Amino acid sequence: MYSEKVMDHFTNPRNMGELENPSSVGTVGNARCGDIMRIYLDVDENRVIRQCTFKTFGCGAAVAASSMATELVKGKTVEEALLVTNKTVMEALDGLPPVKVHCSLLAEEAIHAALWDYAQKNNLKIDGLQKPGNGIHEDGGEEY
Amino acid sequence: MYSEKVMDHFTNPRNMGELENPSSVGTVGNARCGDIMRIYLDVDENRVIRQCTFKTFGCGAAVAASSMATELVKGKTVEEALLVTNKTVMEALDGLPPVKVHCSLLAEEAIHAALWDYAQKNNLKIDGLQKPGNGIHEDGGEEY
Amino acid sequence: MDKVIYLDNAATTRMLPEAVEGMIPYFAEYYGNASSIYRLGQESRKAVSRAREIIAESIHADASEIYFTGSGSEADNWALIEAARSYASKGKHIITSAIEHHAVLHTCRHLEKMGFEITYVDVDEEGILKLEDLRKAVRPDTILISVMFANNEIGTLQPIKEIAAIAKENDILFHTDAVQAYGHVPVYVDELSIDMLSASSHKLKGPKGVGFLYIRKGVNIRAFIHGGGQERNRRAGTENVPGIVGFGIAASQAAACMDQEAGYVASLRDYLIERIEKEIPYCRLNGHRTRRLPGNINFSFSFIEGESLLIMLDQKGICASSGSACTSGALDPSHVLLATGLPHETAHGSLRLTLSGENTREELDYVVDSIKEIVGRLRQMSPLYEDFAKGKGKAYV
Amino acid sequence: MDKVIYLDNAATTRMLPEAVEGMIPYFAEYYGNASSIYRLGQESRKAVSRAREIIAESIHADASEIYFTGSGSEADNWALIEAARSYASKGKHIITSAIEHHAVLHTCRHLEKMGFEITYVDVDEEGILKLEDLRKAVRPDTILISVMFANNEIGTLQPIKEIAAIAKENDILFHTDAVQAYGHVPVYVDELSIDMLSASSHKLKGPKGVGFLYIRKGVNIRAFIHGGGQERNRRAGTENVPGIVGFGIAASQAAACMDQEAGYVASLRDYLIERIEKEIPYCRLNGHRTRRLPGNINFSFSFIEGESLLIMLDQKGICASSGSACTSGALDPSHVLLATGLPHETAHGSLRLTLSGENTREELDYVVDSIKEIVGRLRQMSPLYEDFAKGKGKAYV
Ligand SMILES: Cc1ncc(COP(=O)(O)O)c(C=O)c1O
Ligand SMILES: Cc1ncc(COP(=O)(O)O)c(C=O)c1O
Repeated sequence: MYSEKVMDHFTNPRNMGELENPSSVGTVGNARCGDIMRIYLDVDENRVIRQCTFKTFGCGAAVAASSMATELVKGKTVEEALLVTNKTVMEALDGLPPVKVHCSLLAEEAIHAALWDYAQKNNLKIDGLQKPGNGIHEDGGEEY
Repeated sequence: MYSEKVMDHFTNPRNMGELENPSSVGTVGNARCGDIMRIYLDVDENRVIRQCTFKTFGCGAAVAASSMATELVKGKTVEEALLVTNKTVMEALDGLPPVKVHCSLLAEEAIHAALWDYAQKNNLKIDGLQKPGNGIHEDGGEEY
Repeated sequence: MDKVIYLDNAATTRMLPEAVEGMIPYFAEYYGNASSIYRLGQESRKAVSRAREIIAESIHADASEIYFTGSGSEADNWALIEAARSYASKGKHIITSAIEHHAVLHTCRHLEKMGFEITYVDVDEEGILKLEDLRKAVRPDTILISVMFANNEIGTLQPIKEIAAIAKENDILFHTDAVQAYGHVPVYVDELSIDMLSASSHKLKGPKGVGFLYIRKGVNIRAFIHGGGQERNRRAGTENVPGIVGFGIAASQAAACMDQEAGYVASLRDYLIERIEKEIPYCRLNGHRTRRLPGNINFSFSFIEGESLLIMLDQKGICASSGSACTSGALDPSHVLLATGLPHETAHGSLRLTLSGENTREELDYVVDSIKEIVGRLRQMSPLYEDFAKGKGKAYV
Repeated sequence: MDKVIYLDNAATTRMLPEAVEGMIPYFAEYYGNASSIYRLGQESRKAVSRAREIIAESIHADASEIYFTGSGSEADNWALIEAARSYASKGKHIITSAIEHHAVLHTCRHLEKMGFEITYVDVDEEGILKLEDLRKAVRPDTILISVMFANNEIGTLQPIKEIAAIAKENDILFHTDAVQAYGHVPVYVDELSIDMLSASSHKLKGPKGVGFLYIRKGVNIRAFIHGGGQERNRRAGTENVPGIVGFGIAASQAAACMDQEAGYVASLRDYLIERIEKEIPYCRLNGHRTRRLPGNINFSFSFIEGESLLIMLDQKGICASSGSACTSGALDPSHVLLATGLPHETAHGSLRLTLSGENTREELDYVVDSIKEIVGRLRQMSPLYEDFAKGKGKAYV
């Protein structure tokens, strides 16, 4: 069901945990739907993401997507990080099953939420960044 | 599906064939329904059935019922023969499957038809003997 | 069991040993539920996918268009009942043929009770659907045409391409019951424009209790058995993994050997037909002489009744049937033979022999000799033959 | 496959070796169609009869009241849809419970679309049907009550006798989905006044792809799958002889060993429950503590999600599930847990372990240790647990 990459990131999640003094935090999803992702960012004065960690309540795909997302944004500037989309995450994970695509969307949103929090705290406007929604996505599910 | 007795009478039918100069003949059933029985009687002056033979177009049960019926009436008087019913035939065959019960009825009717023919030819009245019908019986079939 | 000569392959087949072997590990080793998350279940899921792909390929379909069922009958019921339900808003008229298997015919009767109107198109003397009648039967409210690919009793192959074309021209869904054809003759859904197709595993040396319904992408019919999300939400019930695996193996073997097997079996068939016609008087070959399944032979013998013939053949170790398997033992003469114009009396005396690649010419010689002897014996016993010999009846065939 | 500890016997079971052995001759040796006339077919017919008798006896029914199907789901669909159809003239109201399997619930949704009205009676916190609510739900136009014998997720046994009595008092047909109960606890149709009962072979070490519907004599429901005259005209389709034979053997073994097996399995169950409750904080046992299937354990663990737990258990060689088999992997939290009053967030974190007589105490010790470790790990990863630890959230259970 899951690719080897997904299983690897699920079994050995990268950057899991809380950051001591994060520059910002973003939390999306809700427990009713079975997925919550929280992203911590440590951004330096050049707007480079020095460290990015996560905590996730959710399925294997949700954990793997969070882990991969943190890897993908680490070292990037906040502007570059904004370009990390759910597609980027999916591809980096060698794909997700159709019913799990929403996990990659959630990862994208968690990053955006953390970036938004960073922008708010620092009174910045980041082009293309919007206020995060509630992170709930309906998904097709049934195939016919 | 069939008892050993039925199989025996089907495989080695007793009294099968046409009689040369029969005292009477009775034919019942019709080919549309898949069963025709013809009974030949040779009756002596004391009204004793000296010989009784059959020809049958029909299933295994029809053949066995015909064969058994001829055995049962042989040696009996015509009055006694009238008492050979489908139940007698069934019992003598150790039973028939529910969907095949009509074959024993047909055998009873074939005997009656031959007896009727004998009565007509000899201008007799045999108590309890009626003019034969067309021998078509509907049968329950479905069990519920 | 003594050795038998099995000539009832249209009723069911002896399983392919490779298919049995292939199933066994899925009973008690890879027994996981195919819908479960752990690796044991994934083994089952993979096995089901493989079978689905084999079968899809064998009819030139996509794997996502194959839905496993518990039988051919279930597939037929599903196709008809749910197509009727889904398209009822467009109309309530359905067209089928007069010689369908009961799985279709009795489902049609059921639909009639539910308010649908069914036209049963006639066939000619050889069992081929009258295309002109079909064309005339089409109405603006016709929502489904269901015509079998090959008949189970007389083996006649229908002009599926032409039938499908008529359906397509009129924007009507087309279903075919290919239970007898699949695995024996080429059946390609795209080339033939088939929208739905039913098949059953045990007719091609696979296990009993598994079949499939092909549903073309875009055909909007719903589940017939509701419940769990198996078969992409369209057929509930824990997947019969071993059954599906066995079906896949049988299907793959059938596809690989089809040409060779069909050629061999058809040559046996034609040999048997020739000998019977030459050596037994008052007989009639039912069905079309060439447009028929490679393994099907169906004869009517005047003056005798089918069941007696079958029991006597059984006593000689020959397994055969009269009409379809589920009507042998029943009282009604075959609706198929009646539809081809046979009178009732002769319809009662029919014999179906259906061959497989395991049969040999020597077996068939013994079979013809046996039939000859038995038909002779039964005619000696038959009052109809007596009348005929005395010039009082006719032979009908 | 590496050695696994299989704790998902409610999803499906490893087949009994004797049942596998018993089936094998019917694949390629006694392969005849059970409806055919020759002796080869009679072997099949006899085998089917034997199985039917074993099963009838096991539920105190008559053999003529057992109808084999292709799955438990088919049996459920049949019972509900055809009872609805047959009794529609009397009324269009049906009562069921809120915690039925999808084979019943989704069939009810289907019936709603067909114009029937369904009342879903609630259960209490332990999953037991509220009898008072059931009584109040009865109406003059109620034609059917369908309540499962035992729940597949939480194992709760329903007060079937009381439910059946309510049905009987009101002259309403009573169906029970006994798919989880049959073969594991005593299920007697006469003592309990059950009119119809569904069961599925693969839940008791029989083969997949076969089930049965018990229909009490006099209950007037028609065929669901139309076609040939099999199963006394009530369920068309060539008999799945090997499947039925395997089912019979499994049923016979289950009946013979029930007391002993249930006792052993229940002792394992209680041991496991005790250890988990003692050693893992913030957990809740779902379902009734004693009125539950001997092999069923269902826990919710706060702050974690079920699928992650299952994958990690799988990595340790433990097969388990979260909710029912066919919903694991799906996104919805269990409707059963929600019905017992669990909040959504906790319903996502449930674990079902279902035991068989093959499990051992040593295995379970390893399992508890593994769960403990994994739950700890997932809580470390969980933002909900972080909030809770900081006093910002609640544990829900
Ligand atoms: C309570 C219940 N009913 C019905 C079913 C359906 O049975 P099957 O999967 O054999 O169709 C199941 C199991 O999946 C079940 O647990
Ligand atoms: C043409 C045709 N359709 C449908 C069926 C039903 O298939 P099954 O018996 O597998 O349900 C059969 C065989 O019995 C058949 O020959």
